[in-house]
Formats: sequence, structure tokens, C-alpha cells
Amino acid sequence: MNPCYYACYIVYKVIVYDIIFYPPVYQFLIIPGLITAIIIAIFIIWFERKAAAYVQMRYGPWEIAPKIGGATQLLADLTRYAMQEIITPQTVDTLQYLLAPIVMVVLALLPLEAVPLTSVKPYFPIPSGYSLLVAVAFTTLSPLFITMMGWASNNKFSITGSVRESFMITSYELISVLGLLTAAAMTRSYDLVKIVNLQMSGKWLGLINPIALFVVFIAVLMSTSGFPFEIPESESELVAGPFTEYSGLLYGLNMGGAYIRRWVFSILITLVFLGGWAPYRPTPGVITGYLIPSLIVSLKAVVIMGIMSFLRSVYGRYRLDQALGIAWEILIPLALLAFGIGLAEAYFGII
Amino acid sequence: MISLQDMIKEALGNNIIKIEDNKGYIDVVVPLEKLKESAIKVKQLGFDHVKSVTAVDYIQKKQFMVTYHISSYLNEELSRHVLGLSTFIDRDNPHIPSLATIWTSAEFQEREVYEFFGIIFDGHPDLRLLLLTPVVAALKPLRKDFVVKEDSINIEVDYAAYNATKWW
Amino acid sequence: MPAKVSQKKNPKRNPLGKVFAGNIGALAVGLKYFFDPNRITLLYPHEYIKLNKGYRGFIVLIKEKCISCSSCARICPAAAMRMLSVKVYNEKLKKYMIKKYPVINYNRCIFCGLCVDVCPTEALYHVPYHDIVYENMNDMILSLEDFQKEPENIEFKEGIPVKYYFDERRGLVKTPYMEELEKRNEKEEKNQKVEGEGEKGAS
Amino acid sequence: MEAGTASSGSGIHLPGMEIAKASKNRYEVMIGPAHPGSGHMRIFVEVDGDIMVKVDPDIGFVHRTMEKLAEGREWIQNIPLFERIAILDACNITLPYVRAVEKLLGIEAPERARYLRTLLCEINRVASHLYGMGIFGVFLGHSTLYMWAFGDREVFIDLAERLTGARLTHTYPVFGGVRRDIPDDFPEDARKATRYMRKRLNEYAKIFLNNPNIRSRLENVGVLTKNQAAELGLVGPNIRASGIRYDVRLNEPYEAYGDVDFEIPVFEEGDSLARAWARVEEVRQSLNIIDQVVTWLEKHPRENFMHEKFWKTAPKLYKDVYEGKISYSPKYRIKLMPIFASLKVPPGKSFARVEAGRGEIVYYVESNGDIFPYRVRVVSPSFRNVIAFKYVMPGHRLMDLPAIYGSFDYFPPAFDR
Amino acid sequence: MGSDNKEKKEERLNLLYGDLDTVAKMAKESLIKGKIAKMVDWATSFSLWPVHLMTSCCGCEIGAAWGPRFDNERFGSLPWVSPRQTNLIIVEGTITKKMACTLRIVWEQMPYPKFAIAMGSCALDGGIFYNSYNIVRPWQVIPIDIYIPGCPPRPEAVARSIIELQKMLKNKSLASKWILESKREDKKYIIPKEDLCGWRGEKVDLTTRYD
Repeated sequence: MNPCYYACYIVYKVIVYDIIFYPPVYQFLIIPGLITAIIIAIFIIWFERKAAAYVQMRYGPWEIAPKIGGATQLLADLTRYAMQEIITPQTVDTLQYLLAPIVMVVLALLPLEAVPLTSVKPYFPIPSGYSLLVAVAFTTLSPLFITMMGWASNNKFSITGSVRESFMITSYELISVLGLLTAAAMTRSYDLVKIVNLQMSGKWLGLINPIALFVVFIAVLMSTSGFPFEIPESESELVAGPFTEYSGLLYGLNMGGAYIRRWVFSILITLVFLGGWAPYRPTPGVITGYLIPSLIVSLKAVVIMGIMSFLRSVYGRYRLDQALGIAWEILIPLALLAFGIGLAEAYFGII
Repeated sequence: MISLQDMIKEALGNNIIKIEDNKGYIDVVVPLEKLKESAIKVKQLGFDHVKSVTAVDYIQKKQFMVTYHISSYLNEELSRHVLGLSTFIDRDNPHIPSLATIWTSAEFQEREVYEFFGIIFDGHPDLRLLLLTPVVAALKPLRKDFVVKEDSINIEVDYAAYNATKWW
Repeated sequence: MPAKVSQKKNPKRNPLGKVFAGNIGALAVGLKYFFDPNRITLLYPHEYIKLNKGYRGFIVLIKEKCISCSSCARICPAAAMRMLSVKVYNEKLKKYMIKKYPVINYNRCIFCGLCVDVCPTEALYHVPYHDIVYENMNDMILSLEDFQKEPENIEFKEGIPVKYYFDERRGLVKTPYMEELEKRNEKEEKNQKVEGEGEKGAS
Repeated sequence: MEAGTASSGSGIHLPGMEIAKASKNRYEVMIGPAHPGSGHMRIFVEVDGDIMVKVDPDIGFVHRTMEKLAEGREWIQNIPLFERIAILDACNITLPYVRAVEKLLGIEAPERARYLRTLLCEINRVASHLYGMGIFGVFLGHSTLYMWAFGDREVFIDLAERLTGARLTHTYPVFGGVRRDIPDDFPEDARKATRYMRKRLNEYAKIFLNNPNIRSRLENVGVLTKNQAAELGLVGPNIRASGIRYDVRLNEPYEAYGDVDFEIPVFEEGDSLARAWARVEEVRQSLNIIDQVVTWLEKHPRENFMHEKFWKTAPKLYKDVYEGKISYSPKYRIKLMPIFASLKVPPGKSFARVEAGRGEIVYYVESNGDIFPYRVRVVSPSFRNVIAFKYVMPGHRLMDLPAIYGSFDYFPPAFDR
Repeated sequence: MGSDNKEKKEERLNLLYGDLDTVAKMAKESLIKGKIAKMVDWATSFSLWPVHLMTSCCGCEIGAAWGPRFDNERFGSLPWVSPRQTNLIIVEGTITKKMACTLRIVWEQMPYPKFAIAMGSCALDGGIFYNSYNIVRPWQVIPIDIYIPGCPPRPEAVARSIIELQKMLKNKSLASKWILESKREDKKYIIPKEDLCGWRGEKVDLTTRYD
């Protein structure tokens, strides 16, 4: 045998099987990570524009591909963004300004490292008994970098926007953590696999405890600044909030970042409240053990994202103090109530 | 019911130089010194806001006429009428007491008259430029000696030499 | 009957109704339009609105009717129309005379139609289209010859004419304007007959 | 006394940009002029934390010098000129100028012309209010309202286009009459449009005004009491939302408003929500007026919509044009006599006011018997409303700025003139 | 010949030393060729986002043009808020002297490739305000690609201008050339910025007109 060929074979094998198909990498980069997230973002932004257009008596993006309703619109936008000049204003803190969006996107995907998409052990990214806890902890990282973006931009609008963002972080984080951990209280476990497996019988936690689902849903809307909580980048007084100074590819990253975060949260909600890959039971094998359950999870998550996107066409935006008031005065008591209900249900053995 | 003219005559007394019924409003001309006093009296009658502050440049008489068109919101009887409180001021030394302290609604309009005519309202709380940039405002554009040229309607050239861009 | 004053108040709701009824009402209206979109969009290059005859679009001169009275140029608020002196051979007097004709500058024209309305001989008229754009400002300053031609309209080539009619339930509803289409089809058929088979691919 | 106009200092100084020294904990945000929340103006906002402390509107970015230009143009040329104050409300904006000149000329439009003017005024008022609501929606992040309002505005723009031949710049009322009569199928179309719009207004209320999200943004925001509104001299629906019973149509009925039956909605609260509701209710009343006017126009014979003085002298060609005998000419179009091109107006001063969509618009016209006006003074509704920003906004949060701004239904070209 | 070799050598050396400018230039040139250039033009033509710069009354027709009846979002064009993320300016009517500075600043804030449309007769030759003392012509301030006559133009005309701009982009491959050369040769400013924002303008011949 040719040693060179052999070496190549080994390298290939290492790269493909041991690196790319190593579950943490695979999950981070392909399904449900970066590539899937981008595809989903393309689809969901298109859907958002189209759904709004439906409600608003018009067509929305159309001329670019009339036969499929302009679905390739975002490709054009992304290409344009990628090729446009990247302006770095003189007054910005250059390193932070350039790094923050990239780090934000990377960190936004980090929770996926802890999220199992199947109950078959070899495909777990990081087998852990505390996967829910780890995932929730990771979700809190990326918003910090949005705040940093605003600070680095050195622009009054950006800074005001990032201050607003930090206000929102402090209020929504507690709610989403409380809401998600309700599941742990109900199932007596931090293990996402166990939580999903308990829901296999059709008793989805979202159905048993809809208040918790509602609270988490609102908290996710707040965290990803979706309508009616699109406050940090509210255009009518803050232009584009923390992203005001960003142009070209960096802005594309920002725009994608919010959707990626929403995507990650949707997957978490799906796993915790909507039964994950239920009613399908994974069996060993790449297709039956990994692809089909992750497809089911993705579908459910896309539906959640679709609902979130639809709200854009019905609601305006709340004022900052009102949003914070909703968070602290209504949602936190509700989250505590949901927690109590969860405990009661667990005690009486409903779950 | 006494008519509005009588009411104003009674209120202002001998402050009035001339009172006439113009088309659409009643014009009262008062001397410059008595303007503020008359305004206070008129406000007591119930005229509570200023509709417009107008200055007219009579370049031949070397005078500006400043008219406050005032009317009422709260008194429904008065709101059917518009009263013009006018005064004439010297064109070379245009100073006039500001009525913005009496009617807040005159504030922005006086600023506008200030920048377009260069009439200075003494006692105005915030006399700055409103619409124009300083360079343009220095021209005092609404005075009659600032002339804006209109284009002529004829193109004085024979057809063969008609070069489109040149004539516009 | 003169107007009356009617005293009104902001509609009030109890807190519970405010939260539930309001949200559900808004979502229901949104969903209603999501599933039954009342789309009034004109797909512009593929369709165009056949404007009414009275529309004040681009202006065309009929030179024969012009009596050089300059009314149009005098009334033009934007000085977009001016009188151009042209030497014209007079048949009766057998000599050249200077006559004035209007020329127009679309850089300034505001399409108010005063020139058309004031013309005592109806020598000017509007064409009912108004969607031409230029890459060059000099193209918009018309010479006397261009002013007599109706400006070329691209929308005829690219789209089909539609008309909007009013509807109680849907507001504006568009329908293809069949008369115009038939007229155009007839014309095309005639052209094809005259020109033979060669032009078929182009249409 | 040139202080405050030109500050000579080091560094780049941009026009109109007077930089005030900010105290501790305060900073200045400049909203505009190229800002999604400002439109064509700039607002200097001094913010203490999240609370606006000082608001200074800096206007004039669209100042096109109409008052000066009017002094060099002939009387009729000023109609299209003043139309550009607010082209979306064109008929209402030019009508007081026409009325003021008519007062000087000593003529009055015939009855049919008065009804036709009323018709277009009301169509414009509906379109203008819908425009304002659409912008308001966008300010609060409610894109659907923007789209709906602009979509339904098209209905009324289409009506106006059928009537006058232009979408926005109608140049419709001229001295002594109007330029066109209604087309034959117009009354039926207008009735359909009003019926449609009445139904839609309920949906607007559902998705926007009764939406808890929007209500919470608007309630008790930017409250103006009756006396404050009168003191600031605001106009239009803004004062009627504060409980002032003032409407030119009520206090000094002009054109056909004395003959039609309608209500003036007056609200008590004086907050942003009341101002929004006042506009919705006004749209309802305008629809009523359109119905009545159209019925009147249908019943009465089509003649006399130009003042006798001008129409009597018309040659035969003019009547041919009116009857539509010329192939490229629309029916019922009136031709202007060449006298309009050099009309001389008797000397005098006149004053006219009209309730435009955004409020009362006031013209002061002075003539010295020439073919040009000697002085025309326009005070447009937005110009009188702009003062409200300075006095109403301080004390509110920065996010209330669009909510207050939008509720006053601003239109910067109108106040800049 | 010798100098050529020297230059090449220097270039190589620069590469070796990791001179970022040279590398970026070479990478750009290799990227913008053939298919990718076409794709850039295609993408830019279907993603013309106008910046929110309402300069005057034609803004109402812009509202209508992006409203439901004429819906220019069909062309992938979405009015956006911040100039940094947009690539199209639509000058809606009159530019006053106070606004001209803003117009130029907004234009400079936008990343290239960027384009401009002048809408309405006020933006062309002043329209009805041709002799006003407070206006400038937008083509003296920024380079304009397409002109729309009318006062105001119909929304269809705005749609037409976008279609024309798309055609121009594809035929002349404006976007990819601009990215490659980092500047556009055929358009230039007439009034320098200091004059616009300081209102001097003595040295400028305002009668010049470029096309």
C-alpha cells in the first residue's frame, strides 16, 4: 500500500469521523447548529416578512423568485451584506467592535452543546445529568456581548440601546430560568433526556403546565427582542439600538444572532415543554437514532418561531418601563405560580 | 348683544388709532407703546391664543406692520371672530415688545418673524433662529428689498440654435 | 344644518377585559387577514393601472393648433414651459415669420395641468401615464419635435392593463382591463399578418 | 441681538446646531433630521436618565420659502405653490387662499362648486387622517397599521384621482369655482368606499387602538388640559381631544358645511389615546359628509360650478371641452380663461381660515392691486402644533417621544412651508 | 522590465511578510471575478434598501410606494432605519440648504456600493421652487443615478426607477466594479462638504450639471 494514500486515509478518517462526526462538533456546526440555524433563519425571516405581508394586504418579497414566493430573498440580502464595505468608524473601540458580534454568534450557539436531540447515547453531545442546567446557564452568555457592542460603538443611540438590553437581560433571565427549571421540579431531574422520555406518553409538560410554557415563551420574546418587546433596537427613537454603527458582514452577523438565539431557545422549549422528539422513539442507527428525532425537534421549534414571528404583525412595542413592569410584576409571580403548580402536580403524581 | 367692535372700543379706549372691518377680521391699530397694554386688555376680554403673527414690509413708507391675529378657543361667542392687533414700527430700527409672555402661542411665530424680517422682539424668552441657517437669515429674506428673480417665459434664440440645457 | 358637538370619551375597559379581550381581538383580526389576505397589490411591471382619460400625465403639443398666445408659459407656476421662437413660412404672405411655440422642461414640470386648461385652442393635452424615469437630466428637456410626440411608454410592453374598482367588502379590487387587452391583441394580430411569420418570436 | 445665531468657536460648527452645555447625569440626544423617528425635523432632547428634561424642536429642514415666492408669482400660480405645504391634504390647504382671494375679488363660488370643494376637502381629510394614523403606527412599531392605513388611503386617493386627475396635487379649487365636475359613476363609487371604510375602522380599533399593548403606550401620555391647549394655541383634533369645542366648520361654517349634517367629536382626556380616537371619530364624520354631499351632487343639475363672471364669457370650444366632445379631453373639465393668467385683484387685506385635516389653517393675504400678491402669510396647522413638543414632552420618558410626536399628527413640510 | 520584476518581487515579499493590504487586494480580485461578480450584482439589485431620509413632501408617495398597493418590497427593497445598513438613497423632493449637509453626511455614512435616486421635480431642477433662495439641487450634493420627474411622481414611477436601477446594476455591473475598485469613477461630487455644511460655496460653479 502507498503510505501516502494511507496517511491521507487516516487524516480523512480523523477529520470526518472523529472531528466532524464527533457529536459536540457536529451538533455545534451542522444539526442543529450553525448551518441549520442559518437555513432556519433564512426561512424564518422570509416567513416573517411574508406573514406580515399577508396580514398587511400585500405580497412581500416576490420578484426575486416569483414561483416560490421570493423565498430566496434573504440569500440576496446576505450576499449583499457580505460584500458591502465594512465601516469601522474612527471613534469606536476597534477590537471590541469587531470581535463582539462574532463572539456573540458563537456563544449564542453554545447552549446546543448541552442539548441532546435523541435518547440514543452515542449521539449525545456531552452526556451529562445536568444538561438542562448547563444549557440554561449557557444561554445567558451571548446577550452580554450585545451590551458590549453598544458600548464599543461609542454612539449615543447604541449606548442607550445596550443599556436597555442590559435591563431586559436582568428581567427576562430570571423568568426563563424559573420557567425552565419548573420542568426540573416536575420531573425531579436536570437531565433533558429524562425529561423528554417522561413526556413520551403524551403528557407534555406544556399541556400539563401551560403557565410555565407561556412564561418562558414571553421571556424568550423579551430576550431576543421580538415584538412586542423589540425595545433595545426600537427604531423610532434609537435607530437600530446597539447595531446602529454596524455595516456589512458584521451587521449580517448581528441580524442572524438574534434569530439564532431564538432558535436555540425554541429547541429548549421544544425539549422541555413540547415533548422533544415524542411521539417518535429513537432506535440505534444514524438515521433512526439521530436524524429523525432531530428533524421532529426542529419542526416543533420552527412552529414556535413562526408564532413568535407572527406577533410582529399584530403588536407594536411596549415602553421599556412597561416591559420591565410586565416582567417583574406579572411574569415573575406567574413563574412562581407555575413552579408551585409544577410541584403540586409532581406531588400528586400527575406527571 | 353689543358688537365686537364696540366691545373692543370700550376695552381699549383711546389706545386705538384706527379700527376697521377688513375682509374676514377686525383690524385694530394701536401705537407701539400701547401694544403690550392693549394686548393684556384684549386677553382679559377672552382672546386666548394667537393665530398668526404677520409682518408686512411697507418699503416706501419705511415701516413694518406687525399684526397679531388673535381669537378665542374657550369663549365660543368670540371664537367666531378674528381680531387683528396691529402696530406700525420703524423700518430702520425694528424693535417691538414681545407678546410671547402674554400668549405662549406667539412664541414660535415671533421667532419666525424675527428671522425673516430682522424685527427684534424685546422681552422674548428665547429669541433664536427657527427655520433658516444663519447665512440665509442674514439676508432677511421676507423684506421687500430682497428680490427673488423669476425666470422669463421666452427663449430668445432661433430654433436651430436651441440648446436645451442652456436655457434652463 | 350646521354641525353639532358630540361629547365623547375614550372607551374604557375593566383590567381583565383589557388584557384578554384586547389581545384576543387583535390576534383574531391578524389571523383573519393571515388566512384570508385581502391583497390589493399591483404587480407593477407585469401589470399597470390603466389610468382614466382625465389623468394629468405627460403633456403633448399639437403644433397645428397652437396660436402662439403664450398663455401656457405665462400661467406655468414652475416656469417649466417657455416659448421658443421658430421661423415659419407663411403661405399667404409668402415670407418667413417668427412664431412662438412652447417647449417643456420636465425637470421642473409639476403636472398641475394649468397650461392644458388655459390653452384657448386645446393645443395641449395630457397622456394618461406618468411612470417614466430618466438616467440623464438633459433627456427631460424636450425639443419642439419631442414635445409633439407622445412619450414612449414602457409599461405597455411589459405588462397587462388592469383597472381598480371599488368594492364594499374589499376596498379596491383589481381586474384585467379586457377592452384594452382585446384592442391590443387585435393590433398585434394585424401586425403579425402584415409582417408575416418572422416577428412571432419577438412577441 | 444676533446672539445665539452664530457661535464662533473652534471645531466644526454645523448650522442650526447649538450645543448646550449638559450638566451632570444629563446628555443630549439629537433625534433627526435623518432619523426614523423624526421625519423632516430635528429634536434636541436633553435626557436625565430615561426622562426627557428639555425638548427643543429644530425645524426648517423643509423650508421652501413659499411666502417669499408667492410675492413674485401671479395669483393663480400660487395655488399649486401653496398646495405643496402639505400635498396629502391639498384641497384643504389651498382652499383658504382661494377663499381669501375670492373675498378680495368680491365673488363667491356657486353652490355646486361649494359642494364639490366640500367633497374633495372631506376626501382629503380622510386620506390625511389615515396617513397620520399610519405614521403613528410605525412610530409605535406597529407596521400593520401603517400598511393598512396606507392601503385604505389609496381608496380615497383613487376617488380624488377620479375627481381631479391627480393623486395628491389636485390644484382643484380655483378662484370662483373648481376645475372639474364629478364623473358619472362617481357617487356610487364614493358610497362603496365610505361603506368599506366604516367597516375597516372597527378593525383598526381592534388591532390598534384597543390593543392592550398600544393602549398602554398611549393612555395618560402627553396629557394636555383644556387651558393648556388653549394657551399653546394648538389646532385641530389635538384641541378637540382636550375638550375645546372649536372647529372652523362649527364656528364659522364655510363652503357647504353649513348645510350638511355632521358632528364634531370632542374628547375630554387630552392624552395621546384621545387624540388618536378623535381622528378616528372624525374620519367617521367625514364619511357621513361624503355620503351627503355625493347625494346632493347627484340630485342637482350639472351646471354652474364656475362663477358666472368667468363662465358667461366662455366661447363654444370651452363648452365642447365641458361636454367631452374633444377626444383626448376628459368630460366635465372646465377651461380656465386666459384672464386667470394675469388676474388683477383689487387692493385690500383679507383673512381666511379653514379646518384642514391637521387643524385650522390660516391665510392672511394683502393685495395692492397688482398681478402679484403684496404679502401672503400662511400659518399651517403643523406650525402651530410644533410648539406642543417643547411644552408637552418634558417629564416623559424617551420612549414616549414617538408616542407623543405621532399623536400630534405632525407633517413637517407643513410647518416649514 | 527590470522595474516590473522588482515590483513583483516586492509584492511577493509583501506577501511573505504578511502585508494585509496586498493580501486583501489579491483576495478581493480573486473573489470578484466571473460568477461571483454576477452574483454580487444580482444580490445587490434585489436588495436595494433605501435609507430613511424623508427630505420633503414626496415622502407621502414613498409611503404609498412601499405601502400595500404598490408594495416595492416585492423587489426585495426594504426601507431601513440606519444608513450603515442600507445602499440606496431616495431623495424625496426639495433639499434645502439646511438639509443638504445632512444629505451628504448620510451618503457618506453608507457603505459602498450605494446608489441614489432623485424623486420629484424639486429634486431635479427645483420644480415649483426653482428660484427659491433656500434650496440646492440634490445632484449638486450627491451623485444621482436615476431621476424621476413629477410632482409628486406616481408610486409606479418609483417602482419603475427601482426596476431601471436593477437593470443598470446588471448591465453595467456597477456593484461588483465598485467593490473591486473601491470607488466609482463616473460620479463625483460638485459641492465640497465644507461648503455644504458651512454654507460658503463661493468657489463653486453651481450652474454645472453632470449626467
